[in-house]
Amino acid sequence: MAGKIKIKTKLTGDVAEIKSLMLHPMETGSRKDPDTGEVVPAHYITQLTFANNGKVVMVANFSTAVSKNPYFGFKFSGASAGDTLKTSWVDNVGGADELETTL
Amino acid sequence: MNKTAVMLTSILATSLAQPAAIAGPEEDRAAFVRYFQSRFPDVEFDEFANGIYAIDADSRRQWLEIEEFPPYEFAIEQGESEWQQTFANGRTFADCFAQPSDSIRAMYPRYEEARGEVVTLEIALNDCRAANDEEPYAYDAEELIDLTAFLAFEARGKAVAVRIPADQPGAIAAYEDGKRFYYSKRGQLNFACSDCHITSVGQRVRADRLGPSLGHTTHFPVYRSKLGGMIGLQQRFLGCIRDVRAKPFELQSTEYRNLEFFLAYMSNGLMINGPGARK
Amino acid sequence: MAACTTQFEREYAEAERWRAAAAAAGHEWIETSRLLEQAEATADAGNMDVAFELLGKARFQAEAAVRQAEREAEAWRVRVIK
Amino acid sequence: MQLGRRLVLRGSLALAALATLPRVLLAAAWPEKAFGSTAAGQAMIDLLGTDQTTASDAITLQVPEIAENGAVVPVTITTTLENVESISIVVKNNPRPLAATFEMSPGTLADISSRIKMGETSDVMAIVKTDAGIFSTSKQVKVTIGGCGG
Repeated sequence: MAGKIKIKTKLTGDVAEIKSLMLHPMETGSRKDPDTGEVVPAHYITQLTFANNGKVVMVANFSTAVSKNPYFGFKFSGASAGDTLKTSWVDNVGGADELETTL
Repeated sequence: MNKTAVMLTSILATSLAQPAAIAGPEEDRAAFVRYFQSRFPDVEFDEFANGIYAIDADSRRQWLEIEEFPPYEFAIEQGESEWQQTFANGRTFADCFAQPSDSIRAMYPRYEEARGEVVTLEIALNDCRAANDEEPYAYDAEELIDLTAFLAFEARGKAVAVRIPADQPGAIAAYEDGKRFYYSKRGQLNFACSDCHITSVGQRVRADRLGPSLGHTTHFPVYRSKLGGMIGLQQRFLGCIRDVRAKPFELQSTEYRNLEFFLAYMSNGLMINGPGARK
Repeated sequence: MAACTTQFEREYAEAERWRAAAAAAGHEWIETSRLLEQAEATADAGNMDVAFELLGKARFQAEAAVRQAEREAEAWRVRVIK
Repeated sequence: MQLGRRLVLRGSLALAALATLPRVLLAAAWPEKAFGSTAAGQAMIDLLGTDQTTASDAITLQVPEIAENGAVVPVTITTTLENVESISIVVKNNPRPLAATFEMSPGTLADISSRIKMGETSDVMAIVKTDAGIFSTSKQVKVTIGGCGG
């Protein structure tokens, strides 16, 4: 089964460049299903957290205004090859996923 | 790289690859390429594989940002796991094809003499399932589109190489039918494909800029931001036909397969660069 | 009323023939079938004025699509890039 | 619905606690009130305690002039300001203007990118909170109705 988080990392010196892509509908709660005409309930990632070797380096708080299949990229310093980056998200209906990547 | 050289190389490459090619389609293709190159003299031949992004700078920047981490990567991954899945009889998709997975996309669309029709990649994949007692996919099924995304990705960098052998009158007939379809006005708006994608190419229709037909087929399937999902080439045909207020044909109908055959032939020599990301 | 219904049926059949001819030529327009369905449903509901109006639109579109197909039998050739 | 969300927040805090949070990120609960605000100014007050920001050309906000599609508008924000605590994206004309807010730790570089939805043409504001104050820059992004793309 394909994962729901994809991570690309690039290490330049001690600066890690992190790019992430999540498979998630990011439903706003105001869209109507074109077939049934019923409002599709809100379903979106609220918080995306990155921890490097257990130390949180970024917390991204999302609203429904982040695009479907969200993309988020950032950089942090103090990284070295072999570090373990843990990416995790939670959504507004109790869904969650996480992925560990080695820099 | 020198533009003329690139063009000559690709024309040469294509004609070398198919010594039996007929003058008609090859003349058509050379004229097609000449038209777009004179219309957009600053655009290298290879760049036409990028569609509208070859000719619209502001859109291109947004596209490049999306290409940094394109949402179609999930489709490629999913398609790969489908490609590797084992059917109930123990066989796999790979067993249906003589070529490795990076050489399958470029074989289609092709005219198959024995069947007397154009076979697309989607049809070949469904035939494979049927031959292995598996239920064929609907032509707009996510599984099927993901498989084509994987095979397009594997084939990146290989040239489009549609063949019309001179000893296959059915192939030239299918090509001619696709060409007639492409240049015929239809629908309440009375538009031909060529009206938008040749005559008015680069101009705006409402908020959208019209993409060049040269290179139209290289990047499918595509992730459409508008839909938040993947669509295949023929689903795009269907959308265009609907946009000119004509009644769309079924996916994989003879009409769309012949149109795909013609359009892909026009892009011979360009690199396969699917799957793509489009707005 | 009965005469009116008979006339509707006759005109409906004719519009449908045009639509089928357009479809056979691969040139049917997107709304024609829906207009025919609406015309029929409106006629069934007894609203004949509106039914005839919808039928007229369907017939116009179907015939125009056939004419388009006839024109395009040769007209497309002049657009081919040479 | 409301109950569900509370559960989620508790869940996310539990996750965060496992990761042994450093100082800056302890307060990183999902800012529900700010995200729910229907006016940009109120969202900023809910998030940052004020709607007053100092315009700064040390912030680079990279957005398209004309969005290809309002559903996917690429946004990149970088700044040379020091000691950045958070970066936020506010889309003034969206029904709920606060699109996202990013909490930085001391080692995190002020260089983030994402993709957001825009319902209509609007000013997009990048707000950077540092230990020296709250700074911002904004740009207009035109959103047109698509439908024929490809």
